[in-house]
Amino acid sequence: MPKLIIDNREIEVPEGIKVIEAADRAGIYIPRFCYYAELGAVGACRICAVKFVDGPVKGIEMSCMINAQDGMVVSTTDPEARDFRRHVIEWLMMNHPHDCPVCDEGGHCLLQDLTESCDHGIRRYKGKKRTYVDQYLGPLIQHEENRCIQCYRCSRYYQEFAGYKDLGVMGIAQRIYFGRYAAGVLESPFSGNIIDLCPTGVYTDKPSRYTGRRWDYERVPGICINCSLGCHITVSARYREIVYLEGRYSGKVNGSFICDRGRYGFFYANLEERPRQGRVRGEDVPSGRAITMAAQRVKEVSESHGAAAIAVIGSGRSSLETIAALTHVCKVQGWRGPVLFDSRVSSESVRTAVSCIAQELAVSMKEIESADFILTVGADPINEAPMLAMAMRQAWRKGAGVAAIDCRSLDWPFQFEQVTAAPDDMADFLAALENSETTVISDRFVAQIKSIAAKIRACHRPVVVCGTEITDSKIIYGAAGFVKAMRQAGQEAGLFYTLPAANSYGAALLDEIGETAEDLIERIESGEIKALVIVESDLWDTFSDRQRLIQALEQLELLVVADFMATEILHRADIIIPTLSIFEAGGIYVNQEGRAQWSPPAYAGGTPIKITGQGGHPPRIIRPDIPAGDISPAWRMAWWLADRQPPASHDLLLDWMGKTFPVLEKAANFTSEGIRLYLPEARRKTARETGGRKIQSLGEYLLLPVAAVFGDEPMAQRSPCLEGYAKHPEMWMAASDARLFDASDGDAARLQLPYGPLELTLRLSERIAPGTLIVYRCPDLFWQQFARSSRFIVPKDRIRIEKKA
Amino acid sequence: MLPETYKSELKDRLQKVGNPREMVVDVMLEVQEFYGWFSDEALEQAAVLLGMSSLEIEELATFYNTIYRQPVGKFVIHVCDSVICWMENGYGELIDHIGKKLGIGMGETTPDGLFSLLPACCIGYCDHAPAIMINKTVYGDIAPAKMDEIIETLRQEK
Amino acid sequence: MYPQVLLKNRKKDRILSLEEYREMGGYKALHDALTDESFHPRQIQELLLDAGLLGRGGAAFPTGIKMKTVPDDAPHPRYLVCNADEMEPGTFKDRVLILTSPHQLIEGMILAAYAIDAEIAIIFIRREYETAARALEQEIGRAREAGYIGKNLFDSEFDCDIIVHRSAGRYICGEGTALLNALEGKRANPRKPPPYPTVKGLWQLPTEVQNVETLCCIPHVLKNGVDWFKTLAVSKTGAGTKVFSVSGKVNRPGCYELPMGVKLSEIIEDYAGGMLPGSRFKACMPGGASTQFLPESMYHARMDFDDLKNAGFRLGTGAVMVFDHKTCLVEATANLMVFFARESCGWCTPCREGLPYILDLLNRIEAGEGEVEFIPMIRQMCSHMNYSYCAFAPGAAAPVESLLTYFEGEVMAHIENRGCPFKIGKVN
Amino acid sequence: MQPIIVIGFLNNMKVLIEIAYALYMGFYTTLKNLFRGPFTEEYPEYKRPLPARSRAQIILTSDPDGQERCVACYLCSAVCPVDCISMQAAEADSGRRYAKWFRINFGRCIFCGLCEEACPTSAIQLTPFFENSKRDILKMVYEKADLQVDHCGKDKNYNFYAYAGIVTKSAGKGEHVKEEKPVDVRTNMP
Repeated sequence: MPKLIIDNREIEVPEGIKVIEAADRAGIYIPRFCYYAELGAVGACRICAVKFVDGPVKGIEMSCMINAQDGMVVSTTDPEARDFRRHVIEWLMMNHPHDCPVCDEGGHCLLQDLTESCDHGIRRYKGKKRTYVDQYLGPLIQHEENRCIQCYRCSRYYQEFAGYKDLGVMGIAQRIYFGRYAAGVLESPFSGNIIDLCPTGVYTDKPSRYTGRRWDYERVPGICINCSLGCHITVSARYREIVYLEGRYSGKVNGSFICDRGRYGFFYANLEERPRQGRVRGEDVPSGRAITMAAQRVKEVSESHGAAAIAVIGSGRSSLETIAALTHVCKVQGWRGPVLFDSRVSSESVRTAVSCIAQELAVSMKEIESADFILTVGADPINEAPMLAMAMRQAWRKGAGVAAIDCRSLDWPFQFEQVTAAPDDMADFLAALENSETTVISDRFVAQIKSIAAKIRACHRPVVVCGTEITDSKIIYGAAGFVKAMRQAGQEAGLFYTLPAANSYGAALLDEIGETAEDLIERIESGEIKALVIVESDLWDTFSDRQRLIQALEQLELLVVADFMATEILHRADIIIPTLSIFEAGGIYVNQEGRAQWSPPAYAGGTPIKITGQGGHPPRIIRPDIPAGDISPAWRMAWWLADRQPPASHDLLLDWMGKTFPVLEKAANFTSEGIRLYLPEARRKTARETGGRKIQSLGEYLLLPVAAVFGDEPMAQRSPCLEGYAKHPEMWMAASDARLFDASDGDAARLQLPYGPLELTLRLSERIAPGTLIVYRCPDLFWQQFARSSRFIVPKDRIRIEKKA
Repeated sequence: MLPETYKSELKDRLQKVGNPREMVVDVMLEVQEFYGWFSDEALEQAAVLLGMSSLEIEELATFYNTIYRQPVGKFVIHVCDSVICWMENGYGELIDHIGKKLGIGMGETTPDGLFSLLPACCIGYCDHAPAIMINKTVYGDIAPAKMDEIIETLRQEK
Repeated sequence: MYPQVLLKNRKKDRILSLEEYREMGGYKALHDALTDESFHPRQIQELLLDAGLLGRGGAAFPTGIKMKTVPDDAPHPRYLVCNADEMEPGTFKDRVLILTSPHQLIEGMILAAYAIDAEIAIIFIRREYETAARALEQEIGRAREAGYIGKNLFDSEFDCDIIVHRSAGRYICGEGTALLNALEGKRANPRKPPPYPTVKGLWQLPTEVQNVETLCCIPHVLKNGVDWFKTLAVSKTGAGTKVFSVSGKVNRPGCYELPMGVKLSEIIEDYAGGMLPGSRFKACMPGGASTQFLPESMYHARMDFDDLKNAGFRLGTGAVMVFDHKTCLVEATANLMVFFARESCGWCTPCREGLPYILDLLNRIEAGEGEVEFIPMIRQMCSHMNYSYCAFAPGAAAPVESLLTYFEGEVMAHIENRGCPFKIGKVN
Repeated sequence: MQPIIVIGFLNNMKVLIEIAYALYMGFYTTLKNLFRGPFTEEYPEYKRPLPARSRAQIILTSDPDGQERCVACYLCSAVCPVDCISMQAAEADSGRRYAKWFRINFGRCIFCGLCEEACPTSAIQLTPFFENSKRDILKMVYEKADLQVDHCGKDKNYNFYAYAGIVTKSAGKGEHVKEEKPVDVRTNMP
């Protein structure tokens, strides 16, 4: 551990870190532009110059290029170093435009800050300023190249870190230009990070363009809930709406960056169509009144049909508080539920995954970056949990091998080896990898599996990433078994599941019954259930059989829907109760690793000024309250629905949760890294054969609707700026299968399904498993006519291909 | 479009090298030779051949100065403007003379598409200053009369 | 007349053929080194170190030491790169050397490759030297046929192949580490050692980059011995000969092979035919555009790496550019800055933005818009160029700094007269 | 006489003269004004012209070319010590950034002039007009239309968009003051 002195402060730092980082640790900020902790040091901007007064290095050097060594004496305030830094800023400002007042970076601009702090006040350069023509980079990022100071952060991040090849650096000398080959939408789903990275206003956030200044925002450290990873974000709110999300550093989860789905997936919270007051049989009422009326109606049903005639549906997008409250209320009232999963398969998969993962097996996303081999089984990170793909890429950059067992045509920003396996075969492949027992798999794959098995065995820190969407509990259990076996063999193996929703893990922790929406619908059909309370669930979109759902809903005496989004089912409710979004209520979300993280509220709630002022200035009324400021979080509502009093504060709620649910014992004391929650041994399940019907013959195809990075997740789906990013209805088919239909890429496919035809564009790939049809979920596709996550068999004669014109 | 024979020959060469990037400058120069300049089409073809993105090629094409990303004439006259040639007596007049003779300024191409005039940094013939390079041939000790002669010869050649 | 080594048997307008080269003892050193079983490749390194052979590309780093930094257990393949990307204004010795005797370079390369056990040797040549590149390709073919290049040379276990790589043209490609990036098909931004190219160079494998002239010296050192090589020089610490490319206001510009340490006055008067009629010596750049101006007081200086270094100058590539009393040095320096500003790779700030800034100030002085405070501004910026990423910017600052040191009067005259004295007729 | 006594006498004399002078001046002033007419200015009938730099009523001025000057940069609202300025910036079709709405609550304004000092475009300016009182507090809340004027105010020349380098309908890249033509990365020039 080298010991060095920086500005008279002695500090001991780990071996191999740069002086600039050592200074950071000592609380001394050295100016920087090109240096960025996660991108590393390249020494391009020269602003981090400091004077090495004594020790192994002497004189002015760049603090980002020199490793901290024993005996160094560093001065950041040396006059010579300061003069050099002042010159660097002067050079950078030679061509920087005079447009700070209209630049969105103004107020949190690193260049602005360092120009001030490095003492460059008066412009001496008499020449003209260089200008550039800007490019259209899509609806998310605004380009203003004039402001560029050529720190190379964007191109280094985009190409080296993220692995995409459509943004980079062109030209030479004073002509250096950062942009695309031709104007157009950036291809990377991680492009938004260049906004955070850019030290000045070259790339600014387009959806929040000109919305405000950083100092006016209400900013809190939040957690992203657009997938199960729980990346750390900073939330900015102003005038009662969320304006901007950005990545926030987390040494355990996401590092510094986030994906575009997370960055732009928040607009549901601002939408005008959001329920902002209660509604009882078509009449607007205050939200508290709607709750009282609902409680009364529920009580009536309970009195006439018994408590068991009332059922509650929740979902993995609710906070842990809400799920706990619903669970508790159902238990004490004798209601059914809460049902937290839509289909039997998804419930089974998620619950198996949560039951398999244990503290010693789980790896954090950041730890994946130091894995030396990654095996994925039925997981498509880029679509299911985008930032996981980034973490895997970092591991790959450090030399880790990546292999995937999957039936999809995977497209990841790094090299990997795919074993194309039908969902039914994945478990066998996994077993073959584990036991070198290759008799169970087709001869074609034996060599490939053997070589992957050998590679995994040779590694120290392999990680198995297992999906829960297209896999069954046998595979999920198998993945855990494989990891355990490797650990027994002395490898530091890790296990990583991806889950369908932000709080699927929390739902599985508290869900002891394991009932699903499918079970409930059956009970409604049989007349057992008369009243249904749906809390923050998109049953309409997620339930696979819509016709059946509609009929079931019609049989109900009472349908209460509580949500913060205007879901389709909300409009069918007898009573609508608005709830608060995570940004208004805050909430605990447990990510796929078992890490429970608290996201505090960003603002107090209420209708945005943009809506109350109808775009113009806010109305000139003096009123004591906030418009629509009376909405309560779903967890409070749960108690009121049962005519009971909720804990008086959030702290008391946490206390109560810890006492009531043994599994949440640790909930009362949170740390910034969150707390880790795992199922106790007693509640762990053992493997059992589940899953749908296997494909019987060549004449049958397994249709799998799968996640897509954009256009699928229910919240991000509502962001207007992401509309163009959703896929068009496509059906992917194995190239070998396509020959049976004499079909080619781009043809129109028509599937005759029980409730009508489904029109899709046919896409072919060699890497799709034969007998499998992959459909990426997207808003234009009414896929609810077949099962989500479940297996849906389509006979060959139900598939018709029309040649493209 | 590039001839198929070239494409297949190049594929063979690419297979021999470890990383296609090694060949990127050679391919750019060869494709440019075929198209006369490194047009967008040339660039995109090169990108496909090398398995790189258009931007990755552009990053390099805009870096080097003998990759012409804008149309040039059949004969590209690179006039050395570095210190030794510049210091020669009559250098200014020579430059004016060439410009007048061709009727174009630096960076421009004659309307007949024959000549382009570009400044160049020292081309390494300081012992024969002032020197110019036309395509790949260097001419030294240039004086207005000699320049006229060269231009006329090239005009005949076209 | 001093002894000629590298340019011996220089033919007018043609290259020395393989036969001619062999006749004059060519490839003997290679043959001896590879066939003598008691001779270890490492001995070449020792010999070159003892001979005091310094890199002739400008940096004057001892060749033997550079070779020694390739670790014994370093991975293979290893590379030897010959840097023939000679783009420094005023320098043309490599072109002359290649066009005099390509086989001398080829032999030197194979020997250098043998010394570090490199299998692949690459000649990185600038596009303007197409004639030289073609000649090299042709002669490499002949050498291959003759068994000097290829597998198991002279029945040893040593393989070596030579490839000619043409650059698409940028001065920065001549910087050793930028050249490696260029060879890898990346933008030719320099790399910052450590790791040094000899440890992790081309494709992260050991790579040695040497200048054409350095490589050409190697066979002669091996053939004639260390002491002979040392005695070639006329200065105390120098060794060998130096090929000076003389240009500018002299009667006979051209390449002259002279002993290391020969006097500048001797080069100009005895070899380059003296100053042009009507011209008086005013200043000279001893080693290309990135070296300081030698003022008249240095007219009799010894042209040797150490001697010049002790006097505060750099010999660089030995490209002697002679300026006469009628040339405005402010304008000449501005011309050099135009070159440096547009050839900057754009990687680091001082070089990308600082050089155009200095150029702007010089242009203003030349145009008569100069202010007295420009001089300290330029001085300070030039001194800051030392903290840029590679050696490019300090090199670019060298002529400007020496202009302000030795010709401050001329600069002041521009400022005081509000214009260039050479243009408004105040001089002559 | 002893010198000390002389000095003492002189000192006493000085005091006496001072007293007499003070008495004289006092009576003189009184007497002088005794016969003059009343000096009160009849306000509001008579309004004394105030210096141009007096700090009162705030306005939003226009550019010399008549366009809206305020770019809604939020600096005035940031610097305002009483938080009486609020606005929402937006982008106009012309490419200019402007205030979609802009509000000053004069019920709170203390006319400190910091907003004017902070304004990078000379848009917000204080004027000598001070007669601004209302019975209804909500009427003290001025919207953009109430604040805008069609002249440049005190700064007759400055036009932010002539320097900013931002593409607007009036100028493209490289067409502003002291700007080079836009860089062409594909140029053949070295």
